[in-house]
Amino acid sequence: MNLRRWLPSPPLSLTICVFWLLMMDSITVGNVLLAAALGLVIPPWAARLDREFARIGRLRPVPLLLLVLAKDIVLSNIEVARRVLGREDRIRPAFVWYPLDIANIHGITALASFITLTPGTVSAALSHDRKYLLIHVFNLQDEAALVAQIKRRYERPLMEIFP
Amino acid sequence: MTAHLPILPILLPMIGGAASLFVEHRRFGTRVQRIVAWVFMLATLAAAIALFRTAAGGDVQFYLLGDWPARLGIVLMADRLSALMVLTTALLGAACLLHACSGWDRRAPHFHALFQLQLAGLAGAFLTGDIFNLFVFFEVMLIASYGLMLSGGRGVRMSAGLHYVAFNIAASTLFLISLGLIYGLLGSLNMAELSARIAAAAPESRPLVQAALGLLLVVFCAKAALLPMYLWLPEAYTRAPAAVAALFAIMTKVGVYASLRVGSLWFGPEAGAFAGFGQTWIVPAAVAGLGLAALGVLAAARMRVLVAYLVIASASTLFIAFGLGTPAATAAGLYYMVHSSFVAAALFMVADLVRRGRGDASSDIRELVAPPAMRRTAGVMYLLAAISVAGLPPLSGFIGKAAILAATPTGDVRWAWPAILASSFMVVVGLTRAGSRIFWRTGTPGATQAAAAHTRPRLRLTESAAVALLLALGVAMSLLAAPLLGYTQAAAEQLRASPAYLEAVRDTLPARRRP
Amino acid sequence: MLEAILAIPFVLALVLLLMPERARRLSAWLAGLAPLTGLALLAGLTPRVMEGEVVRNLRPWVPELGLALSLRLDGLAWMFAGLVLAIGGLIVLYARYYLGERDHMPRFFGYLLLFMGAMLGVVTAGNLLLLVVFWELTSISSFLLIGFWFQREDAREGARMALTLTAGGGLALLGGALLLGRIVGSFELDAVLAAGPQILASPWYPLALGLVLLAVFTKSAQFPFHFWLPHAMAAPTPVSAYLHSAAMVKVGVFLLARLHPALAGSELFFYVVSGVGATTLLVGAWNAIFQHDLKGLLAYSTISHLGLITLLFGLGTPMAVVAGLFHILNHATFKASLFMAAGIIDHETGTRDMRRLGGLRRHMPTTAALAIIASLAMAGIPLLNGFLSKEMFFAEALSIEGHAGMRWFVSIAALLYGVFGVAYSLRFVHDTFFGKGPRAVEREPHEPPRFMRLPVAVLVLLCLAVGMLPQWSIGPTLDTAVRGVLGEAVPQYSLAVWHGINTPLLMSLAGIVGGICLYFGLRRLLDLHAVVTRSLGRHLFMVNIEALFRLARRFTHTLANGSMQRSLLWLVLAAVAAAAAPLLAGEAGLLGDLGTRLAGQGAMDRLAWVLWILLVGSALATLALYRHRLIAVVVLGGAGLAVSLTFVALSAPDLALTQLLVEMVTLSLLLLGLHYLPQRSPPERSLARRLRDGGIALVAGAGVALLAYAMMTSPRDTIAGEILARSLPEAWGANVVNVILVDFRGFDTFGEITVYGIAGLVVHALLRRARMAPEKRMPGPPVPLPVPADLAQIMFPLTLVVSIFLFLRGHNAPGGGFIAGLTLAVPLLVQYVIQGAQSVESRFGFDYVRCVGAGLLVAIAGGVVPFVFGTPFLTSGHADLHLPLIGHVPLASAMVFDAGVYLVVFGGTMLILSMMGTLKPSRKLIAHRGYIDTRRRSPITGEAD
Amino acid sequence: MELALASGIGVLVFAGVYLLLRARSFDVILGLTLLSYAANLLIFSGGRLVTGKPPVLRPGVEADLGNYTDPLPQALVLTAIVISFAMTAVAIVLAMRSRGDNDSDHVDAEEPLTREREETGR
Amino acid sequence: MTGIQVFGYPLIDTTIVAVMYVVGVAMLMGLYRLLRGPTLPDRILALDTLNVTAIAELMLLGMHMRSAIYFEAALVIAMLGFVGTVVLSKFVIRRDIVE
Amino acid sequence: MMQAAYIAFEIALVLLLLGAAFFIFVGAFGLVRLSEFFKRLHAPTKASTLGVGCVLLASVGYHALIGSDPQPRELLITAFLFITAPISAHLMAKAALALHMDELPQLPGSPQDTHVPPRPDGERLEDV
Ligand code: NA
Ligand code: NA
Repeated sequence: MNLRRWLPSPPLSLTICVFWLLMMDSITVGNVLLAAALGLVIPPWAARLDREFARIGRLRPVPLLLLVLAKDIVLSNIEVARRVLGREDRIRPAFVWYPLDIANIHGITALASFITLTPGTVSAALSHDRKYLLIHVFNLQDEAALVAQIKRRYERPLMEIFP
Repeated sequence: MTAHLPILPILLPMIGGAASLFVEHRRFGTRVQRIVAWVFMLATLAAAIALFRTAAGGDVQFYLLGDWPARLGIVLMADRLSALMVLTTALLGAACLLHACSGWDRRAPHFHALFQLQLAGLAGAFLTGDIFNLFVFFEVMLIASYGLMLSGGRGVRMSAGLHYVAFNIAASTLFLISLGLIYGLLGSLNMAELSARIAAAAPESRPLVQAALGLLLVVFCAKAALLPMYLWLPEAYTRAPAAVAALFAIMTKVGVYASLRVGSLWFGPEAGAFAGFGQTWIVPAAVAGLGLAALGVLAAARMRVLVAYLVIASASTLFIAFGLGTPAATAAGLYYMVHSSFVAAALFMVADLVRRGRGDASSDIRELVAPPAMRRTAGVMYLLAAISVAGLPPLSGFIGKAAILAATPTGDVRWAWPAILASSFMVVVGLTRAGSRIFWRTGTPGATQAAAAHTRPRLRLTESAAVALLLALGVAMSLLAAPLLGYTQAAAEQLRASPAYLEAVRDTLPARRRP
Repeated sequence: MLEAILAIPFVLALVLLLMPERARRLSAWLAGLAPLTGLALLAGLTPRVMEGEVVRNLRPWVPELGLALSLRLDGLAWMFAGLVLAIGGLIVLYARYYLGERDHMPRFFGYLLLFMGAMLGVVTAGNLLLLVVFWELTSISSFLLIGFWFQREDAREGARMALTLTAGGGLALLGGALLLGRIVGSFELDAVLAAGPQILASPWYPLALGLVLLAVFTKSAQFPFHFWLPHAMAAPTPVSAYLHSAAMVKVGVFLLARLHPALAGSELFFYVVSGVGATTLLVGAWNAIFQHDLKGLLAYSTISHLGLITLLFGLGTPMAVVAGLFHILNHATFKASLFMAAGIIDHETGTRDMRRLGGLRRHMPTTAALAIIASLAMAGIPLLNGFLSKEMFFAEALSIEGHAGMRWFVSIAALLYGVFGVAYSLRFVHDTFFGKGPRAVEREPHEPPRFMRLPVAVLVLLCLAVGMLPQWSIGPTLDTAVRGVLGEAVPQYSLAVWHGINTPLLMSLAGIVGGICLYFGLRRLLDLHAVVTRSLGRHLFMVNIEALFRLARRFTHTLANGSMQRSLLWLVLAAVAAAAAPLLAGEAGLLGDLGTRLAGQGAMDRLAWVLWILLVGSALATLALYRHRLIAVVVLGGAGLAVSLTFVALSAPDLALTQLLVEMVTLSLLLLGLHYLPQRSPPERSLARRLRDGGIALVAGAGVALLAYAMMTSPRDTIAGEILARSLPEAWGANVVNVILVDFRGFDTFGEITVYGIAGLVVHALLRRARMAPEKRMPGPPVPLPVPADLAQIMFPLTLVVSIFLFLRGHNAPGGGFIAGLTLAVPLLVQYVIQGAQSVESRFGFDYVRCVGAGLLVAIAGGVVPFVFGTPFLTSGHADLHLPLIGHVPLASAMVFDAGVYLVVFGGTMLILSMMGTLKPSRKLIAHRGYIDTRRRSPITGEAD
Repeated sequence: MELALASGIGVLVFAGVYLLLRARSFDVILGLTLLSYAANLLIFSGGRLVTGKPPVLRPGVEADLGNYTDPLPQALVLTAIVISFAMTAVAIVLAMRSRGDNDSDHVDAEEPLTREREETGR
Repeated sequence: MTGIQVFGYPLIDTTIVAVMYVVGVAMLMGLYRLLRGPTLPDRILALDTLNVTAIAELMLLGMHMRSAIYFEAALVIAMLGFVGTVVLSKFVIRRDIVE
Repeated sequence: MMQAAYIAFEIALVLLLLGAAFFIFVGAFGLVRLSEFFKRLHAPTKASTLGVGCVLLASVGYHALIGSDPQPRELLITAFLFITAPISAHLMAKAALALHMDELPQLPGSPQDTHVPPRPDGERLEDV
């Protein structure tokens, strides 16, 4: 209980440490101590802003997910570039309701971000009941395929990470 | 501590302001707030007196902030003029605080903090020897004045405040533009250093430098409400609460002070092509402004407006006095400057007494009738203040005006005297009319009864004490006119010696650092 | 002794003014004390004065001004002082019985003594400026006395009129005195009186004379300023008796006598003074006949007599001076007694209207007898004092040297004066004491209290004594006074009642006969009682004053209509003029130079023009779109970005950072404000105005551009090099901008954070209790934003880290307290925006006000610490700590100061933003303003049309 | 570059002054914002236009005006930015309050013409 | 060590300058959208784009000047540049940015 | 050997920069060219983000190459950019929806309407 209060989020503390060291751009004893201190001090303070405490599950799929994401970002950017430079009347934009299986808010956020980052789609809204994500598709060919693809590539791994 | 004397009048109210923020909670009550405010007010006053006494000796104290030589850092400069202005501010501040403690301080959020910070801003503006730092302290003073004027207010006061604020922001922007040009052209911000650089400005860059300095003077004149930039003042000063309007009496003087300071340092006889710069414009504007202000006094439908125009008139008179260019005239002007600050403040307070007595319903002079309970005391106060402000003997106003007239060089008598005497006459007429209407009329019986039934306006002791203090200062000024004029004479002589300033600033060495 | 005579009335006046209303008896005693002691003291000085000594008393006051408390008692001053004190004493006695139960007696006597003191001051002043001081004091105290019955409109008006004229004259006198002082080189009367020839020869003489005469004429009610005197009769009668017969109005002619040696002797003096005097004499005497009010008649008669005295002084001969002084004394005695008699009549009958009076000799025989004798003195009947001075006057009038026309004019005036004087005196006596009894008076008239009559009796006795035994009664006094004016040049004169049958005597007789004929002739020819007189002077005065007020109102309202637009317009115009004047005066110089400078420019950096387009495009678009406020705000963001990028491109990373951050906060502020403001500005109707403003803006813009360009391309020499060089070794910072901010010019920053903190306080004060309503509200509850909220939540701790990073590194790299403070505040703002204010504040409660206060105190503490080491405020200290493990840690005391900056900036920003974001709604206004129809919002402007 | 910056400042002043003279509080505030950009750029340009030489000292480079741009105007501009921001904040709040209290966002808190009021639908 | 030279300049530096021009053109296109609209979200989007391209321009400038001094500015734009977009969008959505 | 590696690295950087230029250009070009807000939204929010990411990467590499203070911390900028870009895009889309821009009449050259379809489970749009 006490640990939870003083160290509400170890990943965050770690992130802050790394972040600090990256910014200071030199790893001295003083910097490391300072980083550790910040990693301890800031999270409890920042945690007061948290409204929803969501669980974090296994982190195993993270590297693969990031790789997939990176690849998708590049590839679909090229695709979009082609469309942008090409004839506009061939573009078929549309709104799609994406049904969510994931319930963890961090997961939903990550999914929405991924959807936005991979061009071709922008997550435009989350329904109140958090069951649907409204996404705008730059060039829609097959709605079902798109939904399936997102589920397969992003939502599944995310459900593992944020159960 | 004597080494740090020049900064104390800035620092003490600054601490006072910050400290006030910690006792604002309901838990402490008004009493604690007032105690804190008075502790710092009195400390500031003591510092101002000490500074005044030191300056009276004739030494200019230079205070090198950050221990940097003046050309690199910021220097505070406490000469007779600065010390006089600081002391005036502190005395006026004490009276205003006294007045505010009759109740306004409870109704206006952050009053004490803003008040102290306003004093700090004023002191800073009077003491600094750096032109950019002057801008900064102008802003401190102004923003605190916005707060004081508007805190606890509503309605029309807000639009009046917007006018005041927007005008001042615009003027401050102009100030910045001018400062940018000055630094860009001359490469320094220290006023003494600049005086040498201005005098040495190459002929081809002179028009540019003149444009920059002209803008600067425009700013100072705007803040001092010189014609044609006086339109902002009546509404602003009219809408401010009394204690604050009274403190504002010195705000216009800051503009006058600044132009005097800059004029003596930069546009003195040794400034070559810049000698007397700006006077050809300022003096006629001041004469016309004096006339319009006197007309404004006559036209004023409300007591506060009347006083506001008196403030404009006094600023114009000061520009005339300083524009005359002789040390005697400057000395007379300085005396008049102090006097007019006190008396305008007293009048604002009296005006407020009467208005408060009648509620907000009727502040028109044509209908305003002083409530019986305060007719006598307020009437006497009004009478004394009016005599003084109109320049009738034997109070300080007479001495100030007579001194200005006496110091007018023979060549300038033809325009300066008619301007000053005629405006005095109009002021007498206006004040007589207003006073006889307000304090002598018993009013229609119905109105009086209604007023009596409505509020039973009483004179609060602190309010009358505040006015009495200011009037007593005026009386003291006339009794002590000789030493005071001696002081201002010396101050004026000191101002003339601007090359000596430059020497002195350069010779002031840091305590630890190499020069 | 002289000082005591002067001081006693003032001291007692002060005492009296502080006394409660019920202390009537005591106040009267105290008031009586002043003239009594004064007379006693004066008597002590009399032998010396009589011997021709001038008693002096000098005390410095304002030597810088030449103003000294210099008192000087010569014969003239002595005579006047005696007059003022003696009649003053009688007036006190009289007033004690005259004032009613409802009159505030202590106050009355207080004012009266104030006036007495002022009078004594005028007559004994030995310094011209001091004389002016007391002169104006008489104006002020007489204003108070005339307005004593301030409930009455006529009293207020009379008082105002008197003050306007006499104080105005006083201002002229100030001018005149200053001029005389300037000519002579001293304000001391001795010097001035000795400098007559010098003054007459000065080119300033006409002006000085004019100014002094203006004072004299206004004070002594000379034509055309005479009209205030009858209106001052609204005062209680003791006041009229004192001020308007014996004392104040005599001050004017006193001044003529006083400055006679200095000013008289020129043609100008002769014609102006005697001309005005003669005119006044006739105007006053003629008008007196037609007054119905007793006091009105006496007032006009006074004007006439004052005209006579003025005329005499104007003639300038020594004998005329003697006559003038003699008449001053005589007039004071008979006129004061007549006023007092009039007061008794008023007191006993309740009216002063001669049309309602009559036959009073039956009801109050003693008073009647006294008044009749005094009237006869006024008429100049032999064996009374008035006759003697009148005869002297006639003699002088007949012996005028110079222009014959003037001699005729004055002689005829003298004769008419005699005729009219008899006529109005007769009217006074006849209408009041003879004929049918008083009509429609409230009570049966009877004799007044004994002590009320006593002063009248004393004065009438004096009239008789002087009239019958002049040499014995008045001789020494007059002689002393005359020597005071004329010095050794005293002429031979005899104060005998009988000089044999000569022209003056015949003129007197003719006057008496003519006056009787005139009075009865007028009675027969026209019904005197039906004549309605109007005071033309008063009418003109009122018209002029009203015109002045109207002019003032028109001017002021046209000019200062409170319009902010006009205010700003003047500011801009003044700035344009100030900047343009030297540029235009320097004519082609700068412009020609500009041409060569332009030619010298190399190829522009193309990327700079990209920024230029960004800046100019955004600015102009803001201008074009300003009426649609939201769009303008968005577009303005482009300009802000362009400015930031300009800073970056031109080697100012700190500036760019600050600009970016401030930009974000400003944008938030504008939007927070826009919520409570109309979404668009109404269209402007006046094309002319837009064109005018556009023209002015164009000139201003072009001017600033020109100045900026010329500045940027001109050489200069700056102190910055030294700052660069000393920054690292002496201030231990590599980021020189930050070093300047916290060290070289730390005091600027100190002021700056004060401004910032105050801004927070002002906003807090303005909004804390405000109840506001948005222009129009969106229907429905706040929209939750879970996805952005979650992302922002991840950002927040990281931004905290960045903030600390920027703070710690600021001294050596871009950053510092201000930037760090904003970097902390902006993410918190995002939390407010995304989560809602309540949600944030409930979890993250901060007292931002105290944060500001703490920041200020920390900054001050950081600045004050050097005091310990004997160095000034804000001197930076530095220590290199070598800690085990950690190693070398540089510590600069400027960090403490910067920490204060950090706190103030964070606290101030959040105070402003949170206050603006969490305003309490005003239900009333909200109901009034209603909801937005979300279906009708325009995607182009975002507004609901 | 000097010409670009000078003319840019001029345009900012032009737009700023025009807006400053408008009758609605918000417009005036926009004008003041533009003017403050102009003032800041002008002060800044007093240090002359130098690219690539920010005044952050690097070891081994002599600290003089040849290697670094003039830092002083930058410090002045920083102060100026902060102060104008503070002033803008106060002005906006006042505009809000004036609108709320006086039911008008006209700078003088009164609608100049009833016609105009009708047009704006208030 | 010398890299590839083009027209006497190192290729990499030439590329940086060229990219700076491209980014500059991109900024002008962003400006076009900002000024042209037509809808309000378009302008917001344009402002956002301008911010993002400004980061690129800053980093390129840093490379061009061989200085790391622009890091802080770029970091702040990246970290907080979205604030403008957030508050503007929030205002459009609710006509109020803090509820 | 070193020289070859240097040149290879340099070429990689040049390619990275060219890619960055391409994507940034496309993002801005899309912003200008495309005919409707929701289409325009795609181009800059992501193409530009990627382009900037490339520049940052190139910057790290470049500073390493020339030896002037190599700074991996510039990657932090990329990280922030990738966190904040979705927030912006999400909110802008929401803003457009709030203005009912999805219901605008068809613009010329735009072949397809971009109405928000009804939710599959039949809830109303207001639930968004
Ligand atoms: Na700062
Ligand atoms: Na809100």
